[in-house]
This record gives sequence, C-alpha cells and structure tokens, in this order.
Amino acid sequence: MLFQIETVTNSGVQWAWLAPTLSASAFCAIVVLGRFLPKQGAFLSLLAIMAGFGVFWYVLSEFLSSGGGIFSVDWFTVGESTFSWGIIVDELSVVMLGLVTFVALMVQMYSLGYMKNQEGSFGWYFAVHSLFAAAMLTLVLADNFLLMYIAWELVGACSYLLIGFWYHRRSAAEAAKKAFITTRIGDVGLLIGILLLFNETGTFDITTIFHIAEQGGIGSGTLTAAVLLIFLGAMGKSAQFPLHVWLPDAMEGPTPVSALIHAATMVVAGVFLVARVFPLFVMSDTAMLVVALIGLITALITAAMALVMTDLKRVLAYSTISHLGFMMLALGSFGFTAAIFHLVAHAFAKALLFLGAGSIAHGTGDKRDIREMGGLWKRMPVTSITFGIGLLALGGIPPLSGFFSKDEILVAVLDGRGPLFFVLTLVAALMSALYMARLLFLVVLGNLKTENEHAHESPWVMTVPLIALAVLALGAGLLAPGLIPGYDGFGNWLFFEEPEAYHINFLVMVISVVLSIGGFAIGWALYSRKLLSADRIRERFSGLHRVLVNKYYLDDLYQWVINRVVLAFARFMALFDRIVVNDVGVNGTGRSVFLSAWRLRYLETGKVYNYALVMVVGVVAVALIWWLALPYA
Amino acid sequence: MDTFDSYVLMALVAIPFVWGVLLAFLPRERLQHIRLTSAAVALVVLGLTAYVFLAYDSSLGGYQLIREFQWLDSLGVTLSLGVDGISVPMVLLTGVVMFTGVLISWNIEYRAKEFFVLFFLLVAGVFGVFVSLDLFFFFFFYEMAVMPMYLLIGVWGSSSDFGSFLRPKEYGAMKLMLYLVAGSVLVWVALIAVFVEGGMGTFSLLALEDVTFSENFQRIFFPLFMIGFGVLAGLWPFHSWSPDGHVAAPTSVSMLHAGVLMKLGAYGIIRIGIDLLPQGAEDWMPVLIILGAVNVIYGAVSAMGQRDLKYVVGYSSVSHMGYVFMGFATLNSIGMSGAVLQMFSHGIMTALMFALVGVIYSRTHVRDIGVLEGLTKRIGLTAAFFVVAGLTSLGLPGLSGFVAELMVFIGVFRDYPVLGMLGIIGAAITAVYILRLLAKVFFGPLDPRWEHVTDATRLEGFSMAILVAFLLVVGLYPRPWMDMINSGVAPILQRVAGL
Amino acid sequence: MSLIHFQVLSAALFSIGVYGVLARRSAVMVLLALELMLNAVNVNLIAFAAYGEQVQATGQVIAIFVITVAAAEVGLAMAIILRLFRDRASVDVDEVDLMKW
Amino acid sequence: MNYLLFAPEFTLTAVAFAVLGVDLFLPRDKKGYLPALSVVGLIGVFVLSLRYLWGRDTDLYDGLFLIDNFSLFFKAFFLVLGVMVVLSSVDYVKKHLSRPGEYYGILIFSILAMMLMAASGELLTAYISLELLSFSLYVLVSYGRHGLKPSEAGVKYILLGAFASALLLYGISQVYGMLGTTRFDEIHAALLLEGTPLNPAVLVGLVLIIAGLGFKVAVVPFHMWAPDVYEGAPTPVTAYLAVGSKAAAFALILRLFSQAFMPAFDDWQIILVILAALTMTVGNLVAMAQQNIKRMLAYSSIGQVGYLLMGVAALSPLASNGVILHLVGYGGTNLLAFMCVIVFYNATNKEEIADFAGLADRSPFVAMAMSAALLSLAGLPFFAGFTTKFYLFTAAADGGLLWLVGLAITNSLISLYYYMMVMKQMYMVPADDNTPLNVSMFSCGVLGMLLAGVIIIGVYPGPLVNAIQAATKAILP
Repeated sequence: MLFQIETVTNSGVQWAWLAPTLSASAFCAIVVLGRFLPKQGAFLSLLAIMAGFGVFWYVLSEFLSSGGGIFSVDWFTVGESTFSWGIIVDELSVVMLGLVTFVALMVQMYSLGYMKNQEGSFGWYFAVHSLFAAAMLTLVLADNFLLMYIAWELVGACSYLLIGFWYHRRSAAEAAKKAFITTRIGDVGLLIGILLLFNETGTFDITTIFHIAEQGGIGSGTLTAAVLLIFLGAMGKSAQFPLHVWLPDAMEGPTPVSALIHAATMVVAGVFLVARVFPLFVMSDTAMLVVALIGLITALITAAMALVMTDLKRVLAYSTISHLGFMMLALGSFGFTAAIFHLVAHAFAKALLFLGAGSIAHGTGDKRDIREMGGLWKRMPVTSITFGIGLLALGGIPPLSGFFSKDEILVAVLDGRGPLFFVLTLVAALMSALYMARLLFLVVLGNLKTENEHAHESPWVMTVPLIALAVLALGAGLLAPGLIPGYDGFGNWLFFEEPEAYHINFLVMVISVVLSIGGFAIGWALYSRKLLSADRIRERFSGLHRVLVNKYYLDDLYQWVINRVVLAFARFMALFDRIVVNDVGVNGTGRSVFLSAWRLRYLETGKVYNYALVMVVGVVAVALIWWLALPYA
Repeated sequence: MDTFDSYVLMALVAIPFVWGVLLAFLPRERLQHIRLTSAAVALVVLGLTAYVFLAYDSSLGGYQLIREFQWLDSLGVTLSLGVDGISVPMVLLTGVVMFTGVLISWNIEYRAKEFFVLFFLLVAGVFGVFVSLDLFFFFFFYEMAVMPMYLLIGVWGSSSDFGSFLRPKEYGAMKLMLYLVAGSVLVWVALIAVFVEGGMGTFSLLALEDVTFSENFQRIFFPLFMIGFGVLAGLWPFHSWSPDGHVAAPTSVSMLHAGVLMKLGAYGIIRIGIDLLPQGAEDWMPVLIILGAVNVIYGAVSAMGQRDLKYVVGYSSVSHMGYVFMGFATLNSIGMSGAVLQMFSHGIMTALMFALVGVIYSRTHVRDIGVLEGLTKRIGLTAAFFVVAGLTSLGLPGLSGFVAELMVFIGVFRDYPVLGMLGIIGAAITAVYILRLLAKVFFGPLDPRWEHVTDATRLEGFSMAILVAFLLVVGLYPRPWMDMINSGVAPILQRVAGL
Repeated sequence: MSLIHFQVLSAALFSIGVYGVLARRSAVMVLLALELMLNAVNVNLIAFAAYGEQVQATGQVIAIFVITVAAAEVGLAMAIILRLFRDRASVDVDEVDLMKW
Repeated sequence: MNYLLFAPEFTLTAVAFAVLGVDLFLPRDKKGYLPALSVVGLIGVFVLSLRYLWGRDTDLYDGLFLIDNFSLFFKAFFLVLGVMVVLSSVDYVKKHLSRPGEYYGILIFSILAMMLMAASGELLTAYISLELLSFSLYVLVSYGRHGLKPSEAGVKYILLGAFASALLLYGISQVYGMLGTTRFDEIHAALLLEGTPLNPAVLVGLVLIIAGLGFKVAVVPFHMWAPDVYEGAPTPVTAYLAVGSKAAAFALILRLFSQAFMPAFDDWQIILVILAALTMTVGNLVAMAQQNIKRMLAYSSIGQVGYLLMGVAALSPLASNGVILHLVGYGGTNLLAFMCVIVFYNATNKEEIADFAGLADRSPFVAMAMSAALLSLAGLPFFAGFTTKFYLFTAAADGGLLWLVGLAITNSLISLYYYMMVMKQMYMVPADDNTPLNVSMFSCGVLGMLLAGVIIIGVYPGPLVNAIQAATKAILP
C-alpha cells in the first residue's frame, strides 16, 4: 500500500489539503472577527468542517477512481537541506480524513446545543475546535515527519486549551496541565526518534526514509531505538500504560470535547502514527513485541478499572484506553487491517457514547454518577436507544460493528502472537463486555429513580448526531465482508504489503460471541436481577477493589515522584544556584578583594617618618632587584 | 537612494544617541511631551530598522550598506559600519524591542526624563554593536550599552524581599554592572591581543579576517572571547547576574536587557570569536556545547524551583540561551542558523514575557507565584498573551521557538546525539515549569484579593500585540529570516571548514 | 686623596642625613638632616668636577645652585614649621598624624 | 641666541609680577579682578606661544632649553590647565582663602615652572624648574586658613619633598660623575659608548632619579604623601596637584627617558614595569576603602599614574602618544571631578562620600557632571577615559606588555566599583536635607566647559591626537 506509491500523482486528489486549511482559516476568522459575528462565529467553524467533509467525499471518489499521490511545497531552506510541507493521499489517510471530518462535524453540531447555556466564551470554544480539526487533518495527511510533529504538538495544545476551557475550575486547570505535560513527555520521545531518523537519512520525508530503510541504510540498533522512541510518543498521545494517567482527568473538559478528542480523534493519533510508520516497525521484532505487550497490559488494567468506576465519563474514558490497548495489540501482532478497522468502529461507537453521556447530563441536570441514573429510557427514549446501541456495539454483540472489528483483532492476535496473548485478549474482551453491560443495566434500563422524574429529552440538534452515529455504529461492521460487487472486503482495500481477503475463523467467532453474550448475561444477573449481589463480590475481593478504585495508586505514585523528586531537586538547584554560585562564588570574591583593600588602607599611618622609611626601603628594593636582574637582562 | 543607504546605519546609531543627549536639556515637568516625542523617535528608528531589514539582499550575502568614517588613523581605527545576514535580524530585534520598551515604560513617573535619556543611550550602544565592523567601535558600543544599566536598575528598579534573603535593587545593579564589565575585561585583553598579533596596525574586522593567526594563539585567546562574551550571554557558570539583574530592573530595561543585550554576547562570540579565530573555535567547541547543555538543563530546573515570576523568566532566558550556545558549538550550517534564529525568537519572546510580568507587577505589586491565582478572569488579554509567550518558550510548533530549537537540535544531533537528547529533555522541563506557572497564576478560581486588578491598557496591549505578531510570523513563515541568516552564516562556516 | 675617598665621604654623609630624617622627632631636626644630605651631594659634585676625566666647572656650578636651592628650601620649610607650631604648639612630627588611613 | 624664543616665559613672569603688584593696590572688595587679570595673561601667553613658536625645532643656551613641538604642546596644555584651575578657584578663594593676590601669583609662577620643566634639555635645569614648581606647591598646599589639616599637609609635603629632591640630586650627581655630562643628548651618546651591562654607579644614579621623579608623580613606594596632602590642601590646589604637577613630571620623564636613557632601555624597563604594576594595583585597591572623596580621588589618580607608567615602560612612538593622550584625558576628567567637589564643598562645606547622598535631587547638573567624570575615570565609553585608556593599553600591548595590560584592565574594573559607590550615593541614597544646592552660574559654566571637553576627547579625539603625534615626533624621531 504505502510502498506502491511511487509515481502515481493523481492531481485530482491534490485538493485534500483544502480540508485543514479551511478549518485553520475558520479559526483565524473567529479569533479576529469573533466579537462582531452572530453566535461569536460558531457557524464559521461548522461551515469549515462541513466543507471538509465534502472535500473528503470528493477525494474519496477521486482516490477510488484514479489512486492517491504525494504533493509537497517548500517551507524554508537551511544550508543544504530544505524543509517542506506536503500531503500524502493513500487508503490510510483517506479513511482517517473521512473519520475525523465526520466525527468533528457531528460533535460541532452537537456542541451548538450543548454549549449554549454553559459559561465560557462560545466563540473561543468553536475557534479552538476548528484549530483542532485543522491540526488533526494535517496530522492525518502529513507526508513528512516534520509536518506530522508540528500537527502532533498543535493537537496536544488544542486538547490543553479545550480541557482547560472552564479555566476558572481548579480541577480543569490541573487536568489540562497534567494532560499537556504527560503528552509532552511522550513528544520528547517522538522528536528524538524523528531526529535520529533525520540523522541517518538526512530527510524528514516518510517515503524516502522507508526506501532507505528498505535498502538497509539505517543501522538496526538505531532503527529499533528510533522506532521505540516514536512509539513512546504514540504511548503519550494514545494514553497507553504508563502514560495513561492524563485521559481520565481530561474528562474535566466539556463532554463534546471528550467525545471528539478523547474518544475518536486525538487519542487514536498514536495508533495512526504507528500505522503510518508501520514499515519501520515491522523491521524490528523487539519493537513489535513491545507494542503488543504495552497494548495488552493497557487493555487489561484499564478494563478492570472501568468495572469499578462510578462516574459515567470516567468509565467511558477507561474503556477508550482499553480499546486503544486492543488496537496497539493488533498492530503489535501484525494485524494492520484489524487495528485500523477497530479504530474506525470504536471511534463511531465511543463518540456516540460520549455524546449520549453528555445528553444524559444535559437532560438530568448534570448528573454524572451512574448509581443515581437508571431507567432513563422512559424519559429520554432517543438518547437511551442510541446509547444502548453504542454499548452493545462495543460490547461485541453481533451483527454490530464492534463484533466484526473485535473478531478481526482476535484472529490477528491468534495468528500473530500465539495462544497466550489470545487468551489474555479474550479476558480483556470479556471484561469490556461486562462493563458495557453494567452501564446498560444501571443507566439505560432498570427503574427510574424519583429525582430523575423531570429528565427531559435533548433538543433535535443534539439527538440528530446521536442517531447518525448510532446508524454508523450499527452499519460499520458490514464494511468488513465484501458485500457489494467490485469491493471484496475491507481487508484487501486497506492492507499492509499484501491484501488479506475477509475470512471467517469459525472457532474464534464462536468464542467471541459466547464471551460477549456471556458478559451481558453476567451483567444482567449482577445489576438487573441482583441474582448475585454486587456488594458481596465487592467485599470478598475488597483488597482488589480498593486497588482498582485507587487506579493502582499510579496517580499517587506519579504525584509523589513529582513532589519528592522533581520539585525537591528543582528547589535544591535554585538554592544551590543562590548559595554556592552566587553568594560564595560572586559575592565571595568581591568581598575578599574589598577586605584586602581595608587591610592595605591601614598601611598609611599618617606619620611622616613612616612615609620616608617606605621611600628608602623602596629605593633599596629597586636597586637590589635591578642588581640581581642585571646579569640576565 | 544609495546615499540614503550609506547613511541609514549611521542614523541608526546617531538618532538615539543625539536624542538621548538632547533630551537631557529639555525641561523636566512636561512628562507627556517627553513620552510622546520619545515614542516618535522610537518609531522613526523602528522604521529605519525595518528599512534595513527589507533593503538587505540575502541573495548577495556578505556585508552591505557599508560606510566608512576616518576617526583615528594612528591607531588604525575607522568608524566602519555595515550589516550582514546575522546582524540584520538583530537590528530588527533591537528596533522592535526598543519600540515596545518605550511604550511599556509609559507609566514611569519618577524622573521620567533621565530614564529616557539613559534608555536611548543604551539603545544607541546596542545598535552600534550590531552595525560596527571595526573592533574598536564594536567594543566602544559594547561598553556603552553596559554603562547606563547601573543607574537604570539602581534608580528605577524594584527591590524584592524573600524573607530568608533580600535582593535590594542596588545589589542587583552593582552585581550586574561589575559582572558585565568583568566579562568585557577578558574581551578587551583579547581584542588588543588580536590587534597586536594581527600586525597590520588596524582594528577593522574585514582586514583582520584575512589574517590567519597562529595555531596556539587562537587556542589561547578564543576562550577569552568565548567566556568574555559568554558572561553577557549568560553562559552557565557566569549566569548568576542575569536573574538578579533582571529581577531588580524596571520592566522595559529588563525587556531590552534580556531580549537584546544577552544576544549581544552571543553575537560577539560568532562575529569576533568564531569569525576571526576559527581554529580556536573548533578546538573549544566541545566545551561550549557541554556548557550550553548545562545552561539548558540548569536554567530549566532552577526556573522550576523559583517562587518569583521574574526569577522564573530570568532563569528561563538563561536556559534558552543554552540553545544558542549549543547551536554555535555544532559549527554546521543548520545548528548555527538555528542558533541565530533562536537569538531573534528568544529575544522577542523574553521581551514579551518581561512586559507581561511588568504589567502584572504594576497591577498587583506582587510577583510571588504562591500568592497570585486565577488572574485570567480579571486580566484576560494579558493572560492570553502570556499563554502565547509560554507556548513559544516551550517550543510549540507554529510559534518561532519551535523552528529555532528544532534546527539547533538537528545540528546538535549530527555530532552529539546524547547532548541533543539532553536539550530536548530541557525543552520538556521548560514545558513543566511554564505550564505549572500558567495553571497556578492564570487559571483556577480568582483569589478575592485581586478583584480590583485591571487589564493591560490599550497601549500596552498594542505593544505586546506587535511582539506576539512577530512570534507567529517567524513561527509560520521563517523563510525571509532563514535566507538572511543562511547568507550570514555561510562565509563564517567556510572559514571554519577551510582550516 | 683620590676620587673614591670623596665618594665614600659623600655616601657616609648622605646616609647619616637619611638616618637623621627617619629618626629625629622634631621637624626642625629633620630639616637639619635634610641640609646634611644636600651638603653630601655638594661634596660628591665637587669631587667629580675635580677628579673626573675632563676637569670642567659644571660640577662646581651645580654645587652653587644646590646651595642656593637648599637655602631657599630651609627658608620655606621654617615658615611652614612655624605655622605648624602656631597651630599645635609643638613641632613633634609624631603628633602630626591627623590625616591617616 | 634668539631671546625672542623665550618670549612666552618672559611675558608669563611679567603677568605673575603684575598680579602680585596689582594686589597691593586693590581694596578688599575689588580682589575679583585678580583672577580675571591672570586668566587674560594666561590666554595672552597661550596665543603668543602658539602663533610664535609653531613648528620650531631649536634650543637655547646650547641645549639647556629645547624649543620643539613637544615643549610647545605641553606649554599650551599647561596654560589651558592653568586657566581652568584659576577659573575653578575663583569661588573657592573668595569663600575660603584669605590673600587671593599671592595665591594667583604663585599659581602663575608654578605654571611657568612646569613650562620650563617640559622644555628643559639638561639635568640641572630640569632640577631647578622641578624645585621652582615644588616650592610654589608647598606654599599653595598650606594656604588653607582654618583647621589643623592645611599646616599638617604643608609640613608633610615639604619634608618629604625635600627628602625626595635630595635623592634626585644625589642621583644627578652620580650620573654626572660617571658620564661626565648632564645634557640629555650627551648622556645618550655616553650611554651608547658604555654599552650593557650598565656601570653600577650609573645604575645607582638612575635608581635615585627614578625615586625622585617617582615621588613627584606618586609612584607606589613613594606615594604615601599624596593622600594626606590631597586631603589637607585646598581643593583647587589638590586638583592642580593631581593634574598639573603630574603632567609636568611625566613630560620630564618622557623627555628624560626617551632622549637621555634610551640606550639602557631594557635595563630600566623592568623597573618601570614593576613599579607600574605595583602602583596601579595598590592605588585602585586602597581607593575602594576610602570615605573621603578627595582621598579617594588621590588614590584613583595614583592608579591612573600606574597606567601612565606602563606606557612609559613600553616607550615607542605609539606608547608616548598614548601617555600624552591619557595625560590630557585624565587631566581634563580629574579637573571635572575636582570642580564638582569644589562646587559641592562651596555649598555644603563637606567632602565625605556619604555627604554626597541625594545630590541628584539637590542639583542634577552637578550630579551629572560628577557621574560623567567618574565614568570617564573608570574608562567607560564616549567619555575621554575610554578612548585614552584604549589607546594607551593598545600601545603598551604593542610594546610586548600584554600581561601588564591585562592587570591594568582588571584594575580599571576594580576602580569601577568605587566610582559606582559614589554614583550610588548621589542617585540612590535619599539626602537627609535636600535643600537644592546654590551653584553660581559661573561655576556651572566652568563645569559645562570641562564636561564638553571630556566628551569631545572621548567622541572625536582626531585633531588632538595629530597634535600629540607632532609632539612625539620631536622626542622620538
């Protein structure tokens, strides 16, 4: 796929760069003219993203008809190397272009309703939204590491600004700071990786680097190091273990923000990066193993935590991390198509769930704790149904999209990594089905609580996106098998090296169906019928429960490290600088010169004969020096 | 037109100097007149710098707008002015920072006239350094830029009391003055040595560039230049004057000082150190790059431990100057161009930051991070500018900090990958303390004590907007700056490569 | 009586004069010692004039000048010491240390 | 023997006697005419000598007095200096001193002595003119009316001065004895014959001559007298001592060492290098610890002498240019500094550094002039100090004394500290009683002239250096 793009530059596809630029110009327009436009220019950003979506359809049709291409323009030259900005249009970027524009459109439409009566400046919210869309689209289309890194950082900055949108809340400010610092730590790895590659190949251009790597131009040691460092960047952005701590706190931001950034687009940037640089990853087995391992660990530990969390958005956040773990695991086990397909399916479903959560909060007067919800389907039918579809999809219930993508991943893991990984993935899949069921029974079904009596359905501007996303959550699965003539399966349209025809591994499918339905059954027993009481389980495994609730004490560990080690070291350095370098080094020398001056001063006794004596001694000394120095002169 | 060309550099130095002397004789009472006329003069000078920036043809490269004046032939000294690819961005930087500095110092009431006299002398000195092609006059203006600092900081500065230790402004002023002159002692000795060793009895840079000095002469005297100019540029062991000096200085002086004077030191290293003694430069570069890396990490970590806003900005400029040293030390075109662009971008950024801290200090009369909280509600515009300045300093792409630091990293990675990683980690540490500062001072609930705080005035807002505009323009489209710096750095690198 | 005798005499006289300046407490005595030193110079000059390779009168001319300058010097010194005496009622050099350090 | 060559000296003597004479007839309140008469006289002689003696290169009394560009330059410099000192002492004399007539008369005689010193071509004439200068200074130093300080300063100065001149005389007698002559050119020839190593007796003579002249210029081992005499003497006389007598002594040293002792250059160079290093370091160090402004300026001038001696130690045409230029620059700056002290003393009768507190509020112009003088002494740009120091240090380094130049530059850094302390008092320390200083317009005019001079030498020294170059060509062809 990537390697085949040599010469085909279909000019038609070239207009893809229009999507990001439109959103970027929308951002500038809102910032500059925002105050004077109605609704502070929100519609501008909506228009831009709609146009972007249109550009996607146009590019898709051009791409299907006559293939992709690489187009770049020079940014600036230094010495002998020139840095350029450019776009690459291939299957991966077209899929991502479509995903990002669609989800962004849905979220921005939804935000029109949701953000209306919230405090904080309406225009600024939409401005940063369109800047985020522009940055994400550039990231997706970038043809060289430099432009990708620029977009990567801008995406991080926008998430910082959006998480901290309600800046007057201390928790939001801290969450924004935490998010940006943690992703920043990841970006350090990414930048070092890119520079290592630049050092070896002398260019940032991705395709050239692949060719050089292919001909063995890069030493295997440096290649593994560079690839692992790039993966460190991906871990930061996609909140993989151990850098996952920032995503649950990022829920402080407005819910549509979480839907767009922390579910569908930004967090998958890490997965996209690994996919874009997959040819390099494949060359080093250690890297692939690391990716798979990290993916698996993340999936397992976060799925467990999702089981015990009580805040609705926190549960969804942990579920996102868990599913990102699945995607990384798929990539780690050479399941390129499976990973991307799950990425798309998960994006629609998770965006739906987040928007649903937002509409629930909107309807029930900002309720966030799932224990206070229940039986909402009576008061909020559309939201509940769409929310339910999302839950079922991600739970892996057939024929929804989640089932197909999870099945693909299981197949890939089985082929790529062997039985042990496969079993652990099944455990993770079971837990994911379980917590989806928990949400279904505690939030949507069950009996309506008294205080939720007055819950009202959200306005149409919020429910339409929900419905659209629900349709996609339902239908996305059908993409996998080749149903339409002339299109035989997602596998052999988007693939790595050779197309994988859609094949059904019967055994895996049966196991995955059994697990999902089993999961929902357990959920039903636990939460709906109370056959097994959730509380008793909680007592028996109280130790484990406490660990899970406290997020394995990772947050406290990080906070302890920062306070005790980093800040303490910083204060010590500040003190060291003031005491040693400044007071001793600088003032010390100054003072010693001054003291010597005071001592010299007292030679001047004021007595005439002393002065005369000094003169005589001076004459004698001069004569002696001269006398001794004479023979050498 | 070319007659104007030949006099524009002379005007650049003469106008601030003459205005400084003239202002001394104007009556003291009418403050508003003094301020308006000074702003007008500053605008004219800014126009001149813009003209120089546009008139410089980077495709030709080399020295342009050259003008010679006979001065003292028995000592071989001629007032020869000229600019090349490296000095033009610096001239523009000085013009911009000087103009915004004058606007920011609008609220100085106490002896405003003397303040502007000394301020314009300082500006004349700085312009002189960037345009003079004669070692004598380079040093003449170098010292002239340092001279007014004592009074500017001592009289109009602000002392700060940290409980456990005191930093009176006199101490800061005296320390800064003595430290910088101590640095210039080394430079003076080295300059005279170059004159004597040159044997041509002339101080002109162009003539001395053709002289090839002996091997160990260069090895002995290059460190003198490196450390002498390094002191002014905040090289690691000699940096302790910069935080104290900037904390004590009034806003516009610390803007001009951190923004431009520290670049004077770096400019000195490249214009005289590396240009005249390339062999010495090559021998001493490993030392400089290590010191540069220490600068970055040391500055960033110390900034994290500070409680005073101005100290944080002071230490952050020490850390950012570390990138400049690392860039010079790579001796390859990308690293050096990155270093020069970093000088320009960091100059604008620090000036903006000091202006912002000045605005906050003038409203709250307090700079302790522990006390300030949630100011965005009251001073939204200042907060927005501070976020932009903060993001530039942590190297967010789209702003000038990223482009410069990226090139320095590329340059450094070519020969010293480990130190390159240290630099990038330094950038991450910068991100930590900047974001902690933003979260603590600007975001979060508003501390009731700061209810009365008013936002930046239109004038301050306008001057800060200029600086932000430059950060964005250089960040998004650095081509004009890069071509110019390229043409400036190339000849120097040929001299180094030609060894 | 060759040249060396006179040089030794002149050097001896000169050293006694220097000792006198250093040791004596009263300003007038110091002045006297100074005169001694100047006379030692005269002895030296006249000896050189007489015993030098070419006998010429410059030595004696210089001696005469030295004598006159010495006389003027004493006159002036006594006037100032007188003023000192009027101010402090003593000419002890040891007390004259108001200005020091 | 064309006596007309001596016209400037004769006219100056006439002016001196005129001043002394007129003083007898003037009633007490009319004494103001005396300084006016002396200034007119001095300017007259200045114009006369410049027009008449321009470009001559002859000698009088076969070699005793040399009429060449060197002596002409110093003649002009001393006359201008004299005018400045007279102008600066007008207010001071009126307020603090009793008999102005003798004051101005003796002052003019000392200027005559300095001109003769610069012109003398023979050891004895040099000694006689040196004594004439010293005698007039002994009187001027003890001219103060009240307090114990003037008489103490006078006694110390005359006793030690006589002691030093005795040393000088003994040195001259040795040199005359061994080389058989006292004329500089004949000494030069005799030394060439002598060859190295130097005959010990001549060596002793040279050491004693260096000691005698060293006293006059306050080189370190012989400098002890300077602080006390500077503090005790009336301030205009201190200024005159710090600038005039030092400049004259250096003129004599330059001519003596370049015309007479040049063949033995590498013998006495070591001595001068050591003395220079000692002088500049001790001078600048002890100045840091001073409380009285005049004592501080005394030590700072000792430090400056260290730099000048370094220039003499590397005697080349460029170096002698440097020494003379620095002499002029240092002279002008010191006059400006002392003028500020005089003006301050006239208004407040105080001369401690602490008393300068808040001067910037009390009278900004005097504070600015004082700061200019201090910055110029410290060697900071666009003041005379920077250009002259730069020229002198470059010349000394050219003569191979780079390490000494390094020491000198470090010393000027140390000197910056105590100059800044004075500026700190003036600008940053609030005054206890900030009644504005009543400074007469006349003194402001003088201050303005001196300030302009200091800045012009700093910014545009071209013509001055050309004149100096002509002077150097006379002694070092």
